[in-house]
Amino acid sequence: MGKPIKIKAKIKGDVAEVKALMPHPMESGVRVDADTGEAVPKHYIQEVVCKHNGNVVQTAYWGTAVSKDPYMAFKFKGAKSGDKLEISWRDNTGDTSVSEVEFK
Amino acid sequence: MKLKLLVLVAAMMPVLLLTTSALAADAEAYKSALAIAQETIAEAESKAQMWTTIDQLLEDAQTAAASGDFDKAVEMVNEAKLHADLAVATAEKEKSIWQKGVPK
Amino acid sequence: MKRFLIACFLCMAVANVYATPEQDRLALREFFAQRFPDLDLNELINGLYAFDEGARDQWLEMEDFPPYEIAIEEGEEAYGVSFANGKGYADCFENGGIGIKQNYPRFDPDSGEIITLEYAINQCRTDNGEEPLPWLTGELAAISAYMAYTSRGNNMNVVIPDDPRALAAYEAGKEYYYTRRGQLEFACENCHMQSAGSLLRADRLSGMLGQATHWPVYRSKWGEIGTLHKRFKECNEQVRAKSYEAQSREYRELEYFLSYMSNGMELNGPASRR
Amino acid sequence: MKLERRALIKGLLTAAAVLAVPRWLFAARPDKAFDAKDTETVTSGLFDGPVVESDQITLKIPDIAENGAVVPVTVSTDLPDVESISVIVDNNPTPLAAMFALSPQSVPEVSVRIKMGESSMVRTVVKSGGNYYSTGKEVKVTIGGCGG
Repeated sequence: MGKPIKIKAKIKGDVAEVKALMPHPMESGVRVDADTGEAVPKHYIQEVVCKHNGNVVQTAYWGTAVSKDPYMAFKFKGAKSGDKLEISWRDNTGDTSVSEVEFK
Repeated sequence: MKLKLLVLVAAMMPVLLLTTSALAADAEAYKSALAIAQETIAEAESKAQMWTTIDQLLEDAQTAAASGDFDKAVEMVNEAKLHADLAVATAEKEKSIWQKGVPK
Repeated sequence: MKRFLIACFLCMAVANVYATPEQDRLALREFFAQRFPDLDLNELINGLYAFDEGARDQWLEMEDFPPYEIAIEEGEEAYGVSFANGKGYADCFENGGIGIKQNYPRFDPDSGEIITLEYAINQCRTDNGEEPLPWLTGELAAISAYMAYTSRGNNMNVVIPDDPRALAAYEAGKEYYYTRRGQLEFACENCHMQSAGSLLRADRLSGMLGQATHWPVYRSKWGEIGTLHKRFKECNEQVRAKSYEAQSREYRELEYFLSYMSNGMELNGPASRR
Repeated sequence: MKLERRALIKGLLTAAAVLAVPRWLFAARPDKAFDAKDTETVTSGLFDGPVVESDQITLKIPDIAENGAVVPVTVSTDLPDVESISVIVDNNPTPLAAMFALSPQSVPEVSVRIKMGESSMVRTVVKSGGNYYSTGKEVKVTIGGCGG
């Protein structure tokens, strides 16, 4: 189980603004460990699913070029106070993490 | 090949003649050069003026000595001493002038 | 009365030879005010971003959801965990450790040592029978980040008490800052005063004033949160001077001096940097 | 020079589009496009139609990246019915950095922070109403993001 996702979600007018920060090493497989001199194996998030009250509003597919501790922001319509927002990711090792917040 | 060796020896001749330590570039020569260098290095250390280059040079010297290349080992140690000499010189110069940079 | 007058005389005589820390601080502010007449000096707490608009925009974008928020959260959690003896960090610090970073480093009259915040955190651990944490990154840096976060908005308030040992520590830190060292023969001053705001290869150099307000820092270059002493080590090695151990006497004295120079400036740690 | 290159890539995109049939559906991660080593392979595999430049897309990315390890990117567009937004960095070892599959609920504006190994053309491709639109920007990187 990966570390929890930090989510900031707010509603402005009829648009929900979501920002998420996901603690994750995002190793590209290119970096060389300074101590061992060996390449650090690939370890990166491949897919991030965002659900509003259980419905998928956005899916992000990522390669190795997304920065360490990834940040993502997106917007969608139709959310109101009390609605739930769930964000989950899956990485190339099969590890996952899920976090949920409620719109205020 | 032989010619190369000859040229190399010829090129080394002045060095061999000029530097007494190199005359006997063996384990003993390395040891005594190291002892001399270490004295200066200790002085640099005590004056808070060590360079990162010095440890590296000593390490290289040790590697060379371990492989029997005492000429190179002595050369590296002497280089380390030179760096320590310069570091000590900086320390002495700075003692009297560092205050000049302080805004008054 | 007579004694008082003599004391005053002595004071003035001494002041003529050695500047007091307060005179140093005011002279440093004047230095920056003259070098950057159009700059609000308080902006210097943001380091290089005070000088570089393009970099500043990217930094502000990072601040939207800065990567150090992870460290603050981890630090808060670690801070709340009790030691084996039932005590916790909050028992070691005034006000439970909340909003106190502006007072560090401080001079400890009992031991004569300069106590930095990180030093105090590990002291708290060892006093309670726990193993000390590694100094440069990880849990200690995260706890420091959390404590810094609770101190945001307070003004740096480092005190140099009337004790010759405290003043000597300050003077040693000052000498360290202004002394050229390493194969490249650079003093901290050469980069962060004379060349503050200019480019060194691809790096824009921060100014000395405000340099101590925003630690620990999540450096993109490091990819993690790290302490001020990690940066000290890096700076020294960049000029090819052998660095000291984190929390060595030398670096604690340096931090004491550097922090005093930022007195009166707003704490804004932890921070993110390139 | 720059123009030539752009024209070339555009040509390649068009050529690829003529040949292309839909290779991967967006319901799953287009792994092959993410593994592709050059932009042409990414686009020919990912987009089943011609990609045309559009001024209705805003690609917000710094001209000079502070640090290649963390380059903030925001893509927004006025185009209607946006199905996906992709971010492609030509000179990265694998150019496709991210692809966002949107829903009818989405407002087409996404932000992400990416790594760049060196200075490069960064482009974004938006799928809108079944068609592909793109815009790009040269980004200068002074400290590469591949070292860590």
